[in-house]
Amino acid sequence: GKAGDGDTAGGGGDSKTIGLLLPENKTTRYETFDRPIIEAKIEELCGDCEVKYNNAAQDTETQKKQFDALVTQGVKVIILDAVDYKATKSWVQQAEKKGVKVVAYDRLAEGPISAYVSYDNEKIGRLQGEGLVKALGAKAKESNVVMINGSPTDPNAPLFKKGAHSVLDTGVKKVVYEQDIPDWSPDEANKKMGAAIDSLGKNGFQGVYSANDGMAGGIITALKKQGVKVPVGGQDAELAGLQRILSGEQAFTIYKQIKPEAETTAEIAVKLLKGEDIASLTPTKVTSLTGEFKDIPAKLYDAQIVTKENIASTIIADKVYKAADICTAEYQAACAAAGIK
Amino acid sequence: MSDLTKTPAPDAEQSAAPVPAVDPRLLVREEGLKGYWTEFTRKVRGGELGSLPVFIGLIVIAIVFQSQNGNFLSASSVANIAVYTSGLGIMAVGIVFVLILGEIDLSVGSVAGVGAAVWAVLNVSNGMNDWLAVAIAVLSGLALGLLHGFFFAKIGVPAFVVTLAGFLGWSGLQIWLMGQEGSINAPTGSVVEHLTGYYFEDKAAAYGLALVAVLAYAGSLLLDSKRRKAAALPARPVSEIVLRAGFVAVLCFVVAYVLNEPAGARGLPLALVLFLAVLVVADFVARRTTFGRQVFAVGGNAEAARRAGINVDRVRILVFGLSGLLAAFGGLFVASLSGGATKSLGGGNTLMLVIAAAVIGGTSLFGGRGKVWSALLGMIVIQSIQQGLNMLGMASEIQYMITGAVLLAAVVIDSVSRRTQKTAGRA
Amino acid sequence: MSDLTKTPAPDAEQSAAPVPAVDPRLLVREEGLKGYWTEFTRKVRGGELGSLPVFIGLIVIAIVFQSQNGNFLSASSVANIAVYTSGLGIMAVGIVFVLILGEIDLSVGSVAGVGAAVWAVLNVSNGMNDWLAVAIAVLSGLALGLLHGFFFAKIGVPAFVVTLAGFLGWSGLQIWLMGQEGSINAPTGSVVEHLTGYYFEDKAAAYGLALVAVLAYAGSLLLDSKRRKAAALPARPVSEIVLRAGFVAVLCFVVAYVLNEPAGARGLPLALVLFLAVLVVADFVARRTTFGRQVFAVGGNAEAARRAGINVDRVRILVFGLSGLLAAFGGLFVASLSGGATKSLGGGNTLMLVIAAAVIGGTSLFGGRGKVWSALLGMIVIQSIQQGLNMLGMASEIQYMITGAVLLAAVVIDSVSRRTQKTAGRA
Amino acid sequence: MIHVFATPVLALRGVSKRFGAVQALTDVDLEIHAGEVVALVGDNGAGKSTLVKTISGVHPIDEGAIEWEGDEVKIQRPNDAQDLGVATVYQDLALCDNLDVVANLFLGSELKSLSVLDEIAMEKRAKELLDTLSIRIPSVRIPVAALSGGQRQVVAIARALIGDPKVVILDEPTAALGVEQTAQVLDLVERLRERGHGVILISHNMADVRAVADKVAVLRLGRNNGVFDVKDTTHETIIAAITGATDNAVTRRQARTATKEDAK
Amino acid sequence: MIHVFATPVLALRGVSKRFGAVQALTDVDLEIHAGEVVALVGDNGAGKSTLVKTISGVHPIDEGAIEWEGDEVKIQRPNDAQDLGVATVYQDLALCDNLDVVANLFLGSELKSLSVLDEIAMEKRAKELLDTLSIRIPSVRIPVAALSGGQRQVVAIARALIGDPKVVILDEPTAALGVEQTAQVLDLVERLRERGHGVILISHNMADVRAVADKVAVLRLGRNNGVFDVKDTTHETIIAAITGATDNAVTRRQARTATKEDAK
Ligand SMILES: Nc1ncnc2c1ncn2[C@@H]1O[C@H](COP(=O)(O)OP(=O)(O)OP(=O)(O)O)[C@@H](O)[C@H]1O
Ligand SMILES: Nc1ncnc2c1ncn2[C@@H]1O[C@H](COP(=O)(O)OP(=O)(O)OP(=O)(O)O)[C@@H](O)[C@H]1O
Ligand SMILES: [Mg+2]
Ligand SMILES: [Mg+2]
Repeated sequence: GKAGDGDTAGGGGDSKTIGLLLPENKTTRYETFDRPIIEAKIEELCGDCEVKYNNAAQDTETQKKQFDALVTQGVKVIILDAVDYKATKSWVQQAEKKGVKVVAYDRLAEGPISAYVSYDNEKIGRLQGEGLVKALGAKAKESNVVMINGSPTDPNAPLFKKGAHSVLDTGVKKVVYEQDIPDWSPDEANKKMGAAIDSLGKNGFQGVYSANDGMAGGIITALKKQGVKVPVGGQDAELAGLQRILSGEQAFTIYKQIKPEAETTAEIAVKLLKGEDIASLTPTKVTSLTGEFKDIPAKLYDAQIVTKENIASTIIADKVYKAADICTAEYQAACAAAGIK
Repeated sequence: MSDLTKTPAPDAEQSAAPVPAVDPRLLVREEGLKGYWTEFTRKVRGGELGSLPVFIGLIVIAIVFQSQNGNFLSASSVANIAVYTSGLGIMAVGIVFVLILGEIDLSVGSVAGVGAAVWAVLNVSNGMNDWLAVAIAVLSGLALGLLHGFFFAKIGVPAFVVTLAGFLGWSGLQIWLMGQEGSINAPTGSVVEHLTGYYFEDKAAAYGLALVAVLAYAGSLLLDSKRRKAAALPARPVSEIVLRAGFVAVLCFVVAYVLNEPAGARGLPLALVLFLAVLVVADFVARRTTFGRQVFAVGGNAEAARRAGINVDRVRILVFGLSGLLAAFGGLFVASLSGGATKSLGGGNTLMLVIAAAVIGGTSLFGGRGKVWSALLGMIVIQSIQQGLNMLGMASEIQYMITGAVLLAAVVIDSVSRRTQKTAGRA
Repeated sequence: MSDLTKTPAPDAEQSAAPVPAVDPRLLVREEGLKGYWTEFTRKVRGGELGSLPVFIGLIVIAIVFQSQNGNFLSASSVANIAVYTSGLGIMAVGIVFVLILGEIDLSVGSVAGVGAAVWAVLNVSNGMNDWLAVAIAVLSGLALGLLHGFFFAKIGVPAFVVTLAGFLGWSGLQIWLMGQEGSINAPTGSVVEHLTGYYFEDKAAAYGLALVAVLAYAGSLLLDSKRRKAAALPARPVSEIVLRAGFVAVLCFVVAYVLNEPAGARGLPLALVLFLAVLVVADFVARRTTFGRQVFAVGGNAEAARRAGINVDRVRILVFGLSGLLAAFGGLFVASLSGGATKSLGGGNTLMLVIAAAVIGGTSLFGGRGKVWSALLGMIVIQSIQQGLNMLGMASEIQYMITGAVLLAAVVIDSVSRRTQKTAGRA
Repeated sequence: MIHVFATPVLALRGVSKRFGAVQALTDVDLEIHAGEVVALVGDNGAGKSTLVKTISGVHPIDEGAIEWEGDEVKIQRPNDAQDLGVATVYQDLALCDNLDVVANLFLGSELKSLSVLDEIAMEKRAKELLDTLSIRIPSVRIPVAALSGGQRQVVAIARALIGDPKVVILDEPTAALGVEQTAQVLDLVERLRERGHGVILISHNMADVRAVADKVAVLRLGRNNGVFDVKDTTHETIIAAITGATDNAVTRRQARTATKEDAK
Repeated sequence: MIHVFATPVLALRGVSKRFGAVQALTDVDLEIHAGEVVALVGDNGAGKSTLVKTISGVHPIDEGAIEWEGDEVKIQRPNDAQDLGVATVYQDLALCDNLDVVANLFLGSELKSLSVLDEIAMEKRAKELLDTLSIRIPSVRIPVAALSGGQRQVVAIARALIGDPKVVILDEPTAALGVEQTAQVLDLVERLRERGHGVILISHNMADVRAVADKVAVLRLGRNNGVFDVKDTTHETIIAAITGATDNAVTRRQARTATKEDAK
């Protein structure tokens, strides 16, 4: 009978817990970087705070359930990296009614959120485009490009795609082949690339845009098999991608400094929890993507293009990976050449 | 011709010694509670446990998670589990019918996605009336289901292949329908938002429903028993009816209490009411109508059913239609839960969970055996596990492993008991 | 006891009129090509088409895509299709066995993922020897499969539930094994890279393999025919053997030619050789060994098999073990294609495509009927469609819809013909 | 035996049926009149069951015609045959193993009250039916999978008596039955005849055939091999028609046992 | 009939078996000696098939003991029974419908050469076997699903003759057989006896039972109801033991038909 004695949503009960919801578990970053950094920072700022973490494995409905579970437990601040930034409107509205504050992390979740910390996904797309144009060098204007985009069901993929198009549509001759890859699947990307080569011929294109590093792996395998050597760019600065960059197979990746982003978010969350002002941490204001919610306090970071030349000054310097992680036996020589120790 | 056997032939008076109606080898149950208990223990020993293992599993799950996180059995958590159970549970009801038919429907997730997309495009993007859009969405699910049924029954393509093609094709259709939008939000106050968002806050609702359920259950048992006695057939003793009704009453009122009373309770969720309504109707159809009987017959032995003059094709088409309809309806629940229709709605593990619910609940994958209520039981198990793990905030890969392990454990008890039955030659 | 029937009883000489060995109602085929043709037309009319519909479907697919994109049948495209077919095809071989057993294995994708992860972690992260790491990866697949088999056969949990639990649990394990890394690259020149990356560039390889295949096929047919004649049993006429061998020869040499000769040709892909080797061995096991016979028997009627003294549990465990082993092996091919192991390897539609291949190729989902070669045929159909659509650069949602439609179409012909058979009482 | 000169209720004219490479029936003729019991006999695999299945719509015929009360009819599905008034007990019984005895008995013709299944009426009626056939079944709510061979057979026979068929076809109805049940079924056949139904009875038991049949139609290797009037035909003639020879295992066995008896 | 005083090959002592709420067998005793044919008879549902299945390991017994050549043995699985030397033809045949005749015949004891199935040897042997049983089957490469009832039954009987059993159990082996095939099977039973095998024969056909059996064991409602020596027992006694009454449908039918004959 006395089931709900752990007092819940009603009062200010659980004022020491911060919820952290991340969207997926199949790429490196979220579980490897975002989560530990945020947890560590919260621990540092608020010793007796607890972080409740959940990963939605790329499923909106699952994330909603996780969100509800946090609200049910009386969590007052939720850091939300939305699987689907649009779908969150009603969740955030309901949470707001219960006095739960939501910090949109990495993706601008729709709804009355309290703060937003991120990289601008469309801008990242633009960076990717620029990276590819740069890698093509002087011939860029005469080059045909293949675009391998992210998942058609992932609401973030169109943003990358849009940004990249805005650069490539003018920066190169033509996008001769373009495909969305369900689930960002590397082997699917491999097949699409193989088909593209078969269809366009080995000389039918001069560069490949890949929406992330995982797919770039599959794409490069397909290219190598046919003996095609053209610049390929990805995103995420995954270890495997960095190694390919070192060995010259991949031209660049996009590096988002996760640490500052994550730490700022943690700070904001703690401040919100303690009821402090966050204005100092959120210099800008943004409007939600549908335009419905305006003046959201925000902090936007800039991403960077990483090539062989600046791995040492970015990834290594920021301690994302240790030189030893990257420079396994196979890549020792390349590391040396790139000045990574 | 019936008179042939009813009125004995002229010389029948010679057959003076009529065969006793009851076989002397049948172990008859004693009257009263004692008989109930001996029969119960005999059944347990013989491995005929019915839904008992799943019930026990559920209790174990509840105890374990409650001990880990005191909020697991809180009003709001229980209400959430009920709501989550409803959407996928409705899909699982359709699957139960398909499984009883001895077939499988892999397209439920995609059809749910199409249903949600149709609703969203009509209602939100084109401003159609709420109810009309919902009706069209559900009917489009029916249409897709009937199409599957047609290809399966009339053309003879294995249901697995038809619905696999549907699984791929309709998820393409869903993405295409959604067009440019990654997702379309359910407008505030819309029918779809209410599907999982509305709660009957009046306490009378939950208690009233519980009362009606118990009365209806007890009443039907009593009526049946009375009619059987009148027809001189063996009937359930009153003691058993009281026991059963009492059990149902405790269950219903405890749930109603948890939904109504504790702090943070929001009352009876509309979603649960709808799901229960679907269950009751579906159960009635399965057990008390000719159509239901035909579904079981076709699932048990399609050729025998055909020879008995059953229109096997019609039964098959209708069952797949039903499955499509319920999938689309369930899809609207999922949309309501996610905040709106998305391109990935119904993807991921939806299909697996829906089928798993039916199977965990005790419906056979090989046709001819199953209960509509297994959709409820199985889905509660699954959603409780997920809710519990979500509340504990475990790493997602560990969640996967635990879910897998618990799924297995939930069915192992059942399987072991059935194995006992099998060596006793009854399965 | 066998003498009981062999040496007739003392008074057997009385039974002077021995029953004719051949039933007079059996329509015997005339000798020679003409007989072959009449039997063929009779079979076509009677709906016994075997693999013919799928062959025709494949030809239609080739013609359609070639007309849309002149490179579809180019050397490199054909080689790519062959390579793509190999990885998933190997998994499909395992599934064929499971389907013949009358069961299903939902875990193949996840087991493939675990296999790849095990290899990557051992070989790349821990620097273990290539071959050893590959062997351990494949064996871990075997172990997982045996575990499924154990729970299914010994504990009696339905295979669907066991492998569903595996599907969830092992994909968690896969993510956990991969640990920090989203993906781990296959080192240049490693065994796994070669799996799909290596081509026998020497033209002799492709032609030689074709020759060996044709000779082996014709030889086994001839030997069989000779032995049957020696035993006074009806045997295939030489004309038919020539015809069959000729057909196989044309097929093999055309493929070898396309792989070797045109511009851009890179020779015979290692992946194809490995896949063919798996097929030949698996086909031999299925058709020519006691184990294969037992698998069919258990799939046809497990109780009858048990009464015949077959160790049903053992057969089931081994088949699931085989399926796990082949899944892990196939997973290494997929890893090779993706450039390395990833956390998402084996997810998505992998499972669906693998099962679809087996079914399209003509293996029944209801057990007891199927051919190992259906894995090859079905997977070629699927990969050809995908390759064709990819080359046309169609939007992925349209691709989904077309794939669904073509899948359906590929099986419709087959189903219609089987329906004819069914009304003729043979299915 | 009444109306022998009237139009037959059911007549087959030159019916042929092929399964793949097996020509199961060739040019078979058969006539059944109302109030007549025709026994269909023949060796194993002669095509008796196949013939019955063509009449009851399980397998449509390839060639030939089926006439019902003088008119040619098309029987494509079991439904067609049932609509005409043919009830069949199949050799392979064709019961739904998962359903209980009551559900099997009324499958396809359930009793309903207010369009809801009336289980109680069905159960009552089922008990009565089974009692007239002298069978003991532990419980009519047991799935038929749990029944003994004979119990299943009786359930199948009882099935055919629900509804009001004009022609009843019994394919080896007594094969699995005990002596008492066999006697009951033979009684039943006679009652059917008395009420003017046509009956086709397939049996390998010549004693039973001679006891109840009016005519015996012999099939051999899928072809007609004579129709005999039971009254004026000897046992030996029929056996010879069935086996196609006067010297067969049956006569040999008889001769042998006779010799042994003599020797004693 | 030889060795009647020797230890029985197979003996059941107080065997009981329950299915759920049905007590199928209660305290049943049975003895089979080498070179002896024991007929097991009883009404439908008396428990004959159940008894046979407990011996052959399909259903393990609940209580009681099984003795093999004097020693108590545990029979838990069909394998155990086969290892002892029991071959069984089940009433429900238990063939794999999807496999062809040859594969079914040799299932579980395939002929091999170099551990590869020797299809040709098996096919040849299959033809010989079927010929001795006088059955015509269109092709031994046809799946058994396509066979007639009698053809399937013969395949099942032939199966039991492969290997070298000491006790052969035949559960209604002639139920679906034609006159000629029945005669062959009865011959076969006699040959088995002559070679010193023990045979349990279940049949509802008293003529067949009396023709080949040495002893008749009667089961009634799952209990022993007497063991009779065939030679010195009348038909009526056995029927009465089976039906449990001297006034039963059989005698009534006889009386009735006799009256009718008289009337004519
Ligand atoms: N579905 C089928 N496919 C192929 N052949 C078949 C099929 N059904 C029956 N046959 C063949 O047709 C012939 C006739 O079979 P049918 O069952 O009619 O014999 P029957 O006279 O009833 O024999 P029995 O007395 O043994 O029951 C047999 O040789 C059988 O093998
Ligand atoms: N698996 C089972 N589950 C429940 N009851 C069973 C099962 N098998 C048999 N029975 C019951 O046990 C009793 C004996 O059946 P059994 O098959 O042994 O009879 P039988 O003597 O062989 O009859 P028949 O002559 O009809 O073949 C029957 O009443 C039957 O309903
Ligand atoms: Mg027959
Ligand atoms: Mg029996």
